[in-house]
Parts: sequence; structure tokens; C-alpha cells
Amino acid sequence: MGRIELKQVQKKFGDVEVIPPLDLEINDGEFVVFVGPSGCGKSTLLRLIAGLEDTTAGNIEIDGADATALPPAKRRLAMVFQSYALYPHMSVRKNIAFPMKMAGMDQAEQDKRIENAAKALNLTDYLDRRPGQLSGGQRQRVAIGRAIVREPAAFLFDEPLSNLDAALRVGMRMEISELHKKLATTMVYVTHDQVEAMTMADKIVVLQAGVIEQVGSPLELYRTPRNKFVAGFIGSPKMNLIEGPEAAKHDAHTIGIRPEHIEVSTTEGQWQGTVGVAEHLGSDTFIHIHGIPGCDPMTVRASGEVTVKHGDTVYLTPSAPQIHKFGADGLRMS
Amino acid sequence: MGRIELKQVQKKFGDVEVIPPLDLEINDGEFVVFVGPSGCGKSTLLRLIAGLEDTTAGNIEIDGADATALPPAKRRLAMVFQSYALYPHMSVRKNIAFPMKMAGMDQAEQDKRIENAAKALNLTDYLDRRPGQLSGGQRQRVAIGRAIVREPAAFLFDEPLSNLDAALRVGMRMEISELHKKLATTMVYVTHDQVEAMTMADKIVVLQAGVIEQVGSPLELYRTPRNKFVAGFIGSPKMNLIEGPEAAKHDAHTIGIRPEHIEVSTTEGQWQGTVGVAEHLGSDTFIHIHGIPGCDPMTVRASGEVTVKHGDTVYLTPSAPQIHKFGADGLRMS
Amino acid sequence: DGHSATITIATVNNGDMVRMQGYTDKFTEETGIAVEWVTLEENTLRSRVTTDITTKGGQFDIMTIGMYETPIWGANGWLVPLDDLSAEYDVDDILPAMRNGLSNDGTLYAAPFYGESSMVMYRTDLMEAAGLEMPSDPTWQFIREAAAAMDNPAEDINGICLRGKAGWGEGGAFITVTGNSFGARWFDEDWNAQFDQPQWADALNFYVNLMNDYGPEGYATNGFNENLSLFNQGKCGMWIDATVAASFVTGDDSTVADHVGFALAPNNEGVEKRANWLWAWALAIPAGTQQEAEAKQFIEWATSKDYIELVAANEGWANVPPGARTSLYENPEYQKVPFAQMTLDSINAADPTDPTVDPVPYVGIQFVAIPEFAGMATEVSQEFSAAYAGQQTVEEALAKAQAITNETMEAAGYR
Amino acid sequence: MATKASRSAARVMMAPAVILLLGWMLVPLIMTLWFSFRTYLPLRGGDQGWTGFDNYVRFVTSSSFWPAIATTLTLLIGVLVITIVLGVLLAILLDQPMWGQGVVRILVIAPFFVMPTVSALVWKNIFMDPTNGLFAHLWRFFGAEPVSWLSDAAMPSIILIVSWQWLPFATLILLTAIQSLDSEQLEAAEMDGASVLSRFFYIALPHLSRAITIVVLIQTIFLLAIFAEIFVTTGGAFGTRTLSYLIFQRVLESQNIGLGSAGGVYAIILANIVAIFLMRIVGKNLD
Amino acid sequence: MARAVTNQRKAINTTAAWIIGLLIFFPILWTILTSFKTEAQAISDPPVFLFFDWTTENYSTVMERSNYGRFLWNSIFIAGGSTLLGIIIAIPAAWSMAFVPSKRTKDILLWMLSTKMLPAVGVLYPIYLLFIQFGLLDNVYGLTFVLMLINLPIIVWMLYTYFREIPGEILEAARMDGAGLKSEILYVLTPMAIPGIASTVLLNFILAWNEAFWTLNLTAAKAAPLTAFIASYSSPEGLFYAKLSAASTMAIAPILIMGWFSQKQLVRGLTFGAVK
Ligand SMILES: Nc1ncnc2c1ncn2[C@@H]1O[C@H](COP(=O)(O)OP(=O)(O)OP(=O)(O)O)[C@@H](O)[C@H]1O
Ligand SMILES: Nc1ncnc2c1ncn2[C@@H]1O[C@H](COP(=O)(O)OP(=O)(O)OP(=O)(O)O)[C@@H](O)[C@H]1O
Ligand SMILES: [Mg+2]
Ligand SMILES: [Mg+2]
Repeated sequence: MGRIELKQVQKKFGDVEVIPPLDLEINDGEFVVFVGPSGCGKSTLLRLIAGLEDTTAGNIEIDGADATALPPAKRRLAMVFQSYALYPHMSVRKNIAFPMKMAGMDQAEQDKRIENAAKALNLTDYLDRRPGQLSGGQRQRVAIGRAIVREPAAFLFDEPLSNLDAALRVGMRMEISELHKKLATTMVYVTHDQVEAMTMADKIVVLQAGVIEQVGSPLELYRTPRNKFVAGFIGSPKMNLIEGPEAAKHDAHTIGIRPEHIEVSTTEGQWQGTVGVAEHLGSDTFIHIHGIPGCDPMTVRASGEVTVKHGDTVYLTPSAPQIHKFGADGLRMS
Repeated sequence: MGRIELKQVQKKFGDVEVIPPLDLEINDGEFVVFVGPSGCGKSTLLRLIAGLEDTTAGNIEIDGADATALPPAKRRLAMVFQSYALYPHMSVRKNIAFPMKMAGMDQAEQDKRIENAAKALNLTDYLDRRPGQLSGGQRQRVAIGRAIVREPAAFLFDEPLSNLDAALRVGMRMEISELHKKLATTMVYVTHDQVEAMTMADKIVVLQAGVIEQVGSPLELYRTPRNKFVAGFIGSPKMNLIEGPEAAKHDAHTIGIRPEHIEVSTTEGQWQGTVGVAEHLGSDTFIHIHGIPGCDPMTVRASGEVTVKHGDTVYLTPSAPQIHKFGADGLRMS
Repeated sequence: DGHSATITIATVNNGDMVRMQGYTDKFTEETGIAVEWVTLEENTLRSRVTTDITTKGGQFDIMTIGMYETPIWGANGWLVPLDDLSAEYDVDDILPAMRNGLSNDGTLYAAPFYGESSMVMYRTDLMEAAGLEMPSDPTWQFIREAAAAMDNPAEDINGICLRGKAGWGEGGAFITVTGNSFGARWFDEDWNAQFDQPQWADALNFYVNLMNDYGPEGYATNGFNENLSLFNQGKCGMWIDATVAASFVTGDDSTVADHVGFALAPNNEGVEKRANWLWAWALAIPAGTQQEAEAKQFIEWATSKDYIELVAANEGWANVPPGARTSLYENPEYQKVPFAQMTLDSINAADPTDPTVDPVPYVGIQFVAIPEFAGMATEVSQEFSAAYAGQQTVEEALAKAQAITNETMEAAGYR
Repeated sequence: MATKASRSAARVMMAPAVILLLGWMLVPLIMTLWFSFRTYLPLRGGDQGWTGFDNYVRFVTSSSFWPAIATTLTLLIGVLVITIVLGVLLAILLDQPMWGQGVVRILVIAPFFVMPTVSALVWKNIFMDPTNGLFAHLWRFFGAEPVSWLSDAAMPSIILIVSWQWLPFATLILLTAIQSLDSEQLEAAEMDGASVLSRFFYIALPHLSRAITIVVLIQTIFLLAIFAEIFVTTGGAFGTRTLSYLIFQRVLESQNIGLGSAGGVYAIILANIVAIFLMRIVGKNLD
Repeated sequence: MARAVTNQRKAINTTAAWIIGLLIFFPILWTILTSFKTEAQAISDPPVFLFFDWTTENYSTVMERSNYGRFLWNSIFIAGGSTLLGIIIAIPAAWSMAFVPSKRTKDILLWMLSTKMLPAVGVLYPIYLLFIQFGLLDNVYGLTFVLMLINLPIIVWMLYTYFREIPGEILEAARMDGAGLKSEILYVLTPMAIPGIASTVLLNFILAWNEAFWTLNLTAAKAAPLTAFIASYSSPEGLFYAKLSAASTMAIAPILIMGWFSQKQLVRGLTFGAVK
């Protein structure tokens, strides 16, 4: 079980309200990702749930019971930190065993769980090494191992992959997703990387300045961002936001169109522009186009290779159904 | 001018040969990117060119003159470091002026160049700040500014963007590309991020364990990787490599097919498999499919959204012309 | 022409010396010779000047040394002989005991600044209250009886205060003269240590019992200064120590100045030697100094009759440096000072060349004038102090003293 | 970084420091060795020739030798234990949020500024004097017999004085080390259910081991050479004669340079044994 | 842990820390107080704490008796000079160890530290003879040199630990920018290491200031620093607590004041690379 409910939870540091009162439900077994720009309060929210920070007001319920005043150790939550927070002077085995030792679990049970965790996480060969002798990815796995053995009601992850390099990050992302499938335990995951959020989450919580901008499944957010902030935040490359006359044509203050929803042609189209930089990835080409009124440069993503060069004139046509309209208040229209 | 030639350059640290003897030509005005996995010797190679390490054997020529024994300062090269390596106790202005001061350039000329560089890099407002008061991207620009003012024969970059966050990275990538267009000076750029390599390079040098695996333009490498290593390294998500009977059908030891060159269908196709994790990015869906013999899991990239779930059965069809064939020695066939 | 000469003087930080520093300006005025003082605590001074003289460091033009060093250094030729002092200086006026102690082979090597012996200082008021009368030549047995009578823990008054502090010049000196007064000696005529002899056991046991019964708390760390302050605070009935203390216990800092009497240092009944020593702080010139003439000029000034008069004029007769000159004791003004006569008698009662009952191969009363003595005696006195503090028995202390002494003498090649 | 040019530059730049220290070590060492094989009695005619190993034999067989070694080690270990245990506790206390932290820190550092001589004099006279010392007043106030600290409890007293001088040093190093402890590690342990005590023993203390090593190393260097404190307070009496004090007595009080030099050589040997022992631990703990 | 700390807990911490802090500081405080008492008040039982007739008589006595100014100046010169000289010699050495490390770097460092373990009393005689030979006795320069040697290992070590925290890339950048070795050290390394150098200077200034064996034994009058000054106040005759306190206060006051004003650097200086 691992249902977490935040009720009017508020957090102030001194006089600064980092999190205005906020409600949130995390269902049992769900993979919830908090995303948002740096400093928006993701970590703070996670730490409130963990009990590492006191709430200023409001209640946190875990599995229906009020946990607001419980110390972290009593909440049956496990946390994986960005810095891994492994104990550098203990072997991997001891690191993983630590929470069980603290709980006074008997040795046989400890050994069994360590063995299982190590097997699941491919750590069996490293059990006697110190964290310092492991690579970043292995350290991350040890941190996860340490969390798993406690069989917690929910896992909390604070940017667990941000210290890994690109290739490893992709791999670990998959491993965590698969772990979630296997354990079916609630996971709350903080990141500022929208790709991680999109690929891993059952439910994404987009935060800005401590306020929840939108909660929903990845595709909901991609398809119907509730406002310009979410629209710009979700999707890569970023959605092109166009203001001015072009937007007015759609009776909107701003319209948004994702790079992948624009046709490029060298002959004709709705808008005309000049190619700036064209980035050839092989599988795709990202073309940055200058000269479109209300949006400079406009980014377009073309599948495969498109042979355009710096300075070429191109024509663009947005796919009409995929135009997002926003009002002057930044909110989605209709 | 900035033509750099490496002739049988070798580097050993103690008894460990990090770079076996190697030849490489970098032409004037070229943007050359060294890519390769961590520890493969990219930085070492760059530092050999810079003169920060001695070659164990071989010669380095810059613009036709032997530079092997020249101290770094005499090679007319400028370097931008991963950590920026700004002088924290000097203002931005002084940082940029430092190489000119060392060269004993007269003050008026210094001021002129600083002004130009600051304008080009959008640093004019920050000239009197200390590096500590700048954001990561601004620091990176100062480092570039410091390199520019020397009007070097070539720029050397060692993973200059790896300390920036995803969004900034994309922006700075563009800026460096544009700078290269403008200055047309030789640039040698080290990264382990293949996207950077693909989008920026005129010529990519793929290294593995100190050995050059392939040299070529980004699209050459994408289309005709010389061996399995390059095939796996270039392109994201990674090329699927299939061994066994399926490969044998093509008279190859291994065949490779990129995720974007596979059709997914829920009804029919060449291969049948089960969906593992499906990553929905909105613009694309990455589907990891289990059960294909010789390649587990196989990654497929489908444009837009594909509504498949964990456990669904799907059928895959590779696009025949885009199948890469490799021999038992790992080399490309034909 | 010496108009800008500067001499450097190493000296000890006791009251008379510090007072002299105050008058240095007068000397400089008269002669144009500037004086640099290096004032150090006694033990520091001793190791400092010894290092300098043995290595011919030449850092000092005048050194303040005592009776222990003078004959040894003089014999080594390290000191400038003071055999050509001016007539008006009147060498013959120096007390014979002092002059002998500061000479080697009849040549004077250091001029005494002040000299001292030891004597009993006691509280006349307490003595009276106890119904006793101090003879002018008491025995140890009487001292013990008087201590018992005056001891009054309730009033924080100890019957007697004596030195117990480790160090050859502190407790070491005192126990050596106590030994003398019990018929003990450091060495027999073949340089064999004598701490295994019964006289030492008697002396040490007597001392320890006396002090444990009537002495102050922690006497094992008390030296001259500690006892002086105890006595001045009225916490001692008797105190046997240096004669120079007399001017302090009768001086301004003393709360009992008006009730102090003096007597000769005691002896054990039936032993002819008394427990008094002989010491002088004297000024000597290391051989090889560049400023010999100026140094001599200073010594003549500082140890002259004029200097004594200078001090007398400014601070009163009680505060002049005592124990050096016969003429001082003949001065009717000085004879009015209560402790003058007793000081002279005590000095005269001490004979460095015949310190003990049984014959010894050495010169010196509270020390043995051989180079090894200072180190050895300090270690021995440390063992004794440990016995005073109750950390070992008298027998153990004596056994260790015997071992230390014989070890040292062997190392130095006497035996 | 490590080009041939920079390596040779490095050698040149190390040279002054290395040569000076080599000279500072070798010249006195060789002279000491030379003296140690000679009968050298400055007060009795100076250098009297070769004696072989006599001085060495005499020095170790002297009744004072082993007690001096024992005293040296007692002092060393006593001070180390006190300063480290109290230092850790104090560092933890000072790391807590409080009002006036800066001022408290100044108060705690202050003893480090006091010259050893001054500190010994002040403790000996103003505090430990059995008659007029503050402790004596205090004891009497509570109706107890004043203690003669420097005779009845000489060793503990000296350990107290020296510990007082070195506690600030230990505290500050440990404080900085504690402040460098990654707070996420402590939080992780807290999430793992570790109590305050467990967190201290399992997380904080191991983290401090490197700092403790440094404290031990630096303090050992200084403590082996402790001199002024003993000279001023007890003069080596009451079982406070350390090896370096014993050498002082041989060289300066007994004026036996040969014997003292042999003692000096022993002291160097002892220092090196301690050093090697330390280096073993330090070598492991220093990065 | 960033959890809210209750004021109650903070109050307990504060009280405990202040009590302990004052306890540790008390001997110094008491000495300073005593220096303003008369000799009689200094030993009075029960002791008087604050309510006594404050007098500066002890200070004038001490000032009259000794040339405090010269002792002070010598202390400043010797401590300052030896530290400065040490720094100048140590910076290049520490640069070498930190940025061009070799297998032997750690050995050399530990060897340097081990030279500090030579028992001073054991080598006094040889050193004294050498000093006579070179005419350096009672000479501030000679003493400065010796104290520099004594503290050099510590200086090298401290600078080494600071330099190691400076990323080598910055020095390489300077090299690429055309800086020679001298410019690299002068314009880049030294300014960057200023906080570390300041702490090193401070700590070694204190150590040199408090060094009591060589300063006492190698000087007479001209070069004698405050350690010699205080040696003349060690147990003179009579009641002397107040004067001793005054002299003690005068000996430690300059360094105490300096230390207090720079405690931040000092705290840093005392870390010896213990961090990380
Ligand atoms: N202990 C604290 N005291 C005061 N302010 C704090 C504290 N911790 C965090 N904050 C502030 O609260 C805000 C939210 O911080 P938080 O760490 O939750 O952001 P975040 O979303 O996790 O950012 P990042 O992506 O950079 O980790 C920030 O403005 C931060 O400065
Ligand atoms: N100074 C050195 N001494 C010994 N080995 C070294 C040194 N510098 C680098 N190496 C080794 O040389 C190899 C290549 O290192 P290099 O730093 O060039 O790799 P890289 O490709 O830049 O890796 P990364 O992407 O992690 O920066 C590595 O195995 C490394 O351990
Ligand atoms: Mg965060
Ligand atoms: Mg690298």
C-alpha cells in the first residue's frame, strides 16, 4: 500500500512561502513525476512527504493515516537522493543492509533481501566494494537497492539520474521504469528533465513557483497543456509560441505549434522564412527558421534528412488541428 | 590559418598506452568533433594538441610547422575547458584581457577586442562582474570570449557544454555553431554526446580506447558506419544490432537497423514481439519490444503516438535498404 | 673612547637584581656605557648562561652566577679574573666567606652582589602565645617542639614552612644542609654516594615527619617564593630559609612584619654542623668578551659601597643588598636593621671547605662543586619531592638517590 | 599538466624547501650522532674522545629511561584522547544552531593563542597553587582539603594544561569536518530509521576519521616536543619527566652532551616509530 | 537538516555552548581580571571576581621594568618574517606537489612533517654551535630563519591542501593564455589561493609567536621576543600573581586580538584539508 495525500500543505522558509497551500493525491502503485524549472519547489515538496521538512500548515496522509507529525523513519517511505547519499565508509552490502540493521531485522532475512536486491539490480559482483569504487550508475543502483530492501510503502526519488551521463541516464531510466512495473509500489519522482517525466510517469505534476500548474498523464500534458507554461515545458524541441497577427487570426492571444507539427517545403506554404542553423541528426533534422513574424526563430522538426542549407528560403505549414490557442491570461482556450 | 596534423602521435601514461600511434588531419576552418565513450582518450588527444601533455612519440604540426616541442602558449591555440576555468578573482573584463596582457598587447587594442568579443557574446553588461556572479551559460560565454580575443589559429573545446542543463545546452550549441560560421576558424571539439557531435561537426572523429574508429561527416557516419561500434554510437536511440539466424539471412554476422527505420504494426510484419516499456514523448513513441530473436529488447521509434501497451503483441518490419550488415570482425560489409 | 659602548648582562629576576636594573640609568649617566638586561628566571638563566659559556657563544658581557658555577668556570679559564679591581673598590672589604666561595686558587672570579646564608625566621607573637622562647642557636628537636606548639590548622597557621620543591637550588639545597646538620654527606672521600647511610635516613625521616605533621599542604612543591608568600600571609609559625628573606618578611608586603624574630639555622642534637648554607649571586665576566673594561666598570659600580649607599638613600637600609661587604655590617645605620647581625652570624657559621661532620672530597655546603652536581642533585631532589608528596617512601627515595648519584659519578668517570 | 617542462620546473621549485629542510634535518642530526659517540663534557674539558656505544648503553640502562618513555606516551595518549573525545563533542555542540555562535567559537579558540609558557605559569600559579590558587579557594569553599595538583596529581595536571591548549585545535578541525558532512547522508540514514546515536556512530564518526587522523598527526608532532609546560610546572618531578625533558636534564643540567645526544638519537628513533605508525594510518586516510 | 529548529532546543544549545565556551575561556579571562587587581586582591580568599578596585599599576610596573616595546617588535618581526619567508619558499614547493604530483609526493610531504619531530633539546647544542659559527646568536634574522625552518613543513602542507582544491584546469588555461610559470603563480594561483594563504599565514604566525624554546635559547637582549619577556616573570620573589597576570596579558594580548579579528580565516586555516 502506498497512497499519499497532501491536504492544503504549505511550506514557508522563514517568511518566504515556497509552497502555497496545495492539494495532491498520489494513488497506490502510481508513478508520479514532479517536474518544473529549478527552484520551483519540487525537492521541497518531496522532502515534506518524506518528513525531512516540517509542513508549515496542512496535513500529509499516508494510507489514510495522518503522518504530518511522524518522523521520517516512521513513514515507511524510502528515498533515493540526487547525490546517492551512500555511506562512503561502508561496503555496498553494508549500505544496503543499513536500514534493516537499524530496524533490527534478523541476519538471515537481511542476507536474503540483500541477495534478492543485488540480483535484481545486477550488483552481486560489487557487494564487497566501497561506493567510491563504483561508477555513477552502479552507485545509483546501490541507492535504489538500499531503498528496495525496506519494502517501503512508496519510493521517493529526487533527481536520481541528474549526475549520470546521457547514455547511462537512458539506461537507468528504463531500469527504474521496469522496477516500477515489477514492484508496483508507489513512486514519487522529481526531475527537471521533461523527457524523463514523459517517458516514466503515469502522472506528471508540473510545478512552477510552488504552484501546481497541471496534473495529468504525459500525453494529456502533451496534447492539452493547460497553459503556456506547461505547453512550453513539455515537449522537445519546445513548442513554438506565436503572438501578434498570426495568433489573432485564430482569435487567440498566442498560438502554439510544436516543431513536429509543421511541414517544411522549399516551394510553398503558409509562412515564409530563411533557414538559420539546420541540425542534422540523421533520424531527424531540426531546422531553425528566421523571419516568421511573432516567433523568431521558429523550430521545425523534419523526419529523416532534409537538405536545406543556411540561408535557403523555406515555406512552412502548420498542421491546423494541432494548433494550441492561449488567451491573454496564458490559459488554454477551449 | 589553422591546419593541424598529427603524425603517428602516441601517448603513454607510465606503461599504459592510452593513445596508440595515430594519424589525423584537421583542415583549416573545419569543425572537428572527437566523440567516444568516457575514458577513450578524447581529452588526452586534445591536450596533446594543446601542448598540455607531452607526446610520447610522433609529431604534431600546426600550419605545417612542427609544434611537438612548443609550450602551449606558443601554439597559437585557444582552449575552452569543461569547467570553464575562468579566473575567479578577476572580473569578466580582466578574464578576457588576460591572454592579451600576457602577450603584452597595447591597452587600446585590448579594449577594442574586449568590446567586440563582449558584443558578439552578449556579455557587455557583465564585464565588471566576477565569474562567481554569472550563470553557467554566461560563464561559458566568457570562456569563449577569452579564447576569441587571442585570434588563435584554432579553438579547442573540451566538453564545454556538459555542465549546463538540457535547455541551455541546446542554446549554447547553436551559439557555438554560429560562431564557427562567423569566424571560420578551425575548431576541435570534444564531447561524448553524439547529438552534439551530429549537429555541430563538419567532421566527426570517433574514438575508442585511443584508436580512431572512423572519421567522416555526420551523415556519412549515420549512413555508413564503418563498424558496429560506430553504428551503435551514432544515432539515438541506438541502432538495434541483430545476430544469429536473422543476420544469417542477410549473409552477415550481425545486422543493424535503426529504430526509426522499423515499421510497427499491430496486425502483420516480419517479426513478432511483445511490448515492454513504451515511452511516450508525444512527438514520438519509443517502444521497447521483447521476443525478437537475436536482439532483446529491440527499440522502435514511431512518429507521433502509438497506442500500444505493456504486453501487447506487435509486428515489426525493417526497411530493407536501411539494413546495415557487419561481418564477424565487426566491420561493415560491402 | 667607549662613549657608545653597550654591555649585555644576564641576570636573575629576583628583587635585588630587579632593583639594580632601576638604577642602571645612573650608571649610564656616569659612564656613558649603555646596559642591556637579559632577565630570566633562575633555572632558565642557569641553562642559558651555561650553554653560552661552554660554547663560547659570547652573548653576554656580564653573567650573574653563583658560588656553584664560579669556581668551576674559573678553573676552566672561562671567566676574566677580577684581580685588578680599583683601589677604591676595596676588594678586601668583601666578606671572607664570600670571597673564598667566589674564588678559585685564590683568584677572585666574580664579585658578590649580595650574599646569604640561611636562618630561622619565626613569629614572635605566636612563639609568645605558645609560651616558648627561641634560643639563638636552636636544635631540630626544639624546632619540632615549637612547630607543634604553633601549629593551628583552625586558624590556617602551619607550625613550620620549609622548602620541598624539586631542584638542586630549591629543596635540594635545603635537604642537603639538613643532611649536614644530621651528620650526613653526599660522598665519602672516594666519591661513593652516601644515601644508604643511616644519617640520611634520619635526616629525611625527620624532615618528612616534621612537615607532614606541621607543614603546609603541598609542601612538596613549595620553594622560596611559595614559602615567602605563605609566611607573609601569616600562615607559618617558622620558616627556615635564605637570610635575604628577612628584608621581605619585615617589608611592606608582609602582614606580619612587626612580629618576626631570627635565629641560627638548627642542628641535630649532638651534631656540630648547622643547617645553614652559603650562597652569593655574583657578577662575572666571561673570557673573550669585547667589552671587558666596560664590564669591569659596571661590576665595580654595582657591587661597590657607593651602590649600597645609593640604595640605602633611596629605599632605606633594610633594602640594601646584604651579605657581601664587611663594611656594611660595621655601618651603625645598618646595625639597626633587626636581622643584620643574625645574617652576619649565619654567614660566618658556614664553611664551604668543611661542610660536613665526616670529611668529604668536595667544596660547597648546600652543593658539591663539581660540574655534574646540578643535574644529579635535581634528579635526586625530584625523588625526595616525590617522597614528600607521599608518592614513595623515604627508603625508596633514598635508594633511587643512591642509584642516580652513583650512575652519574660513573658516567663522569669519578669511580 | 604533467609535461616534461612542468616536471622539471616542479623539481626546481621544490628544491629550496627540500634542501633547506634536508639541511635542517641532517646537519644537527649528524652533529648529534657525532657527539653521541663521544665523551663530551663541556664543564670538564669538553670533547674527551671516542667512547663507542657507551653513551647509548648508559642512557637506556639509566633508571630514568623507561619511566621517561612511559611518561612521554602517557602524556601523548592522554592528551590525544581528551582532545579528540571532547573535541568531537564540542564540535557537535558548536555545529548546532544557536545564538552567538561566532562569539562562542572565539571563546573556544582562545587558548590556542596563549604561549605555552604563559599558560603553564598561569595554570600553575593562579589556578593550581595549593594555597592561593583558585582551585584551592574553590575546594576550601566546599569544605574540601585543597589538592596539591602539581605534586599529588602532577601527570593529570599537565595533561589537563596541555589538553586545554590543544582542545581548540582539535575542536576546530573536527567542527569543519562535521560541517562538511553531506547532509543528504544524514537524511538518508534518518529515512533508514537510524536514531540520533546510530547516526553519530555509523555516519558522523566514520566521516570524522580523516579529520581525527589529522588531529592525531599534528598534535603528536607537537606533543612529542612538549617542554615548556613541564619545565615551568614541575621541572620533571613527580613522574612528569618525558623523554625530551630527560634529554634536557642530561644536556643542560648535567652538561653531558654525549649522553644527551645519545638520548636525542633515541628520541629521534621514538619519534620515527610513532611517525611510521602514524603514517600507516595517515597514509590510508590522507586521500 | 533543514528542519525547523525549535527555539527551545536552540536555547538549550546556546546555554550549553556558552557555559562550555566560558569555561574554556575562563583561565584567560581570570588572568586578565587578575592583572587589574592589587597583589593582595589577586590572592584573596574568597576570590573577588569583578568588584574590586581596578588598577593599572601592575602594567606600569611591568612597563617600567622591561622594554616591552622591543620584545613586542621582535615578536612581530620574527613571527611575521619567518611566516613570510616560509610562504615564499613554500608556495613553489606546494605548487609542485599539488599540480605536478608524483608517486613520491606524499612521502616527501610526510618526511617534511617528520622533520618537526626532532627533539629540540637534543639538537640545541649543535645548533648553538652553528649559530656561533655564523654569528647569528641574538640576531633576529637568524631566529627568523630557524622559525621559518621549523614551520616550513606545516606551511607547505597547508598550502598543498589548499592548492589541491584549486582546479588544475585554471592553471592550464593560464598556460594556454600565454602565461609563463611566474605569471601563472603570481597572477593566477596566488590570488586564487588568498584565503588559504591568509589562513596559513595566521596559523603560522601564531605558532611562531608562541615558539618558546629556540626564541629563548638563541637570543639574549637585542633579538629577544615576548617569550623571553615572559621568562623573566616566571617566579620572581614574593607575591606576584597580579604582575604575572599583567605580564602574561601583555604577552598574549597582541596575538589574541589579532586572532579574534581574523578568526574566520583561522578557522579555515585550522582545517588542514580535513574537509573533503
Ligand atoms: N532550507 C531552505 N531555506 C530557505 N529556502 C530554501 C530552503 N530550501 C529550499 N529553499 C528555497 O525554496 C525554493 C524551492 O527549492 P527546491 O530545492 O525545492 O527547488 P527544486 O525545485 O528542487 O529546484 P532544483 O531543480 O534546482 O533542485 C527555492 O527558491 C529555494 O531557494
Ligand atoms: N594523468 C594521467 N595519468 C594516468 N592516466 C591518465 C591520465 N589522464 C588520463 N588518463 C587515462 O587515460 C585514459 C583516457 O583519458 P581521457 O581523460 O583522455 O578520457 P576522455 O575520453 O576524455 O574521457 P571523458 O569522456 O570521461 O572525459 C583514461 O583511461 C584515463 O584513466
Ligand atoms: Mg531539487
Ligand atoms: Mg575528457
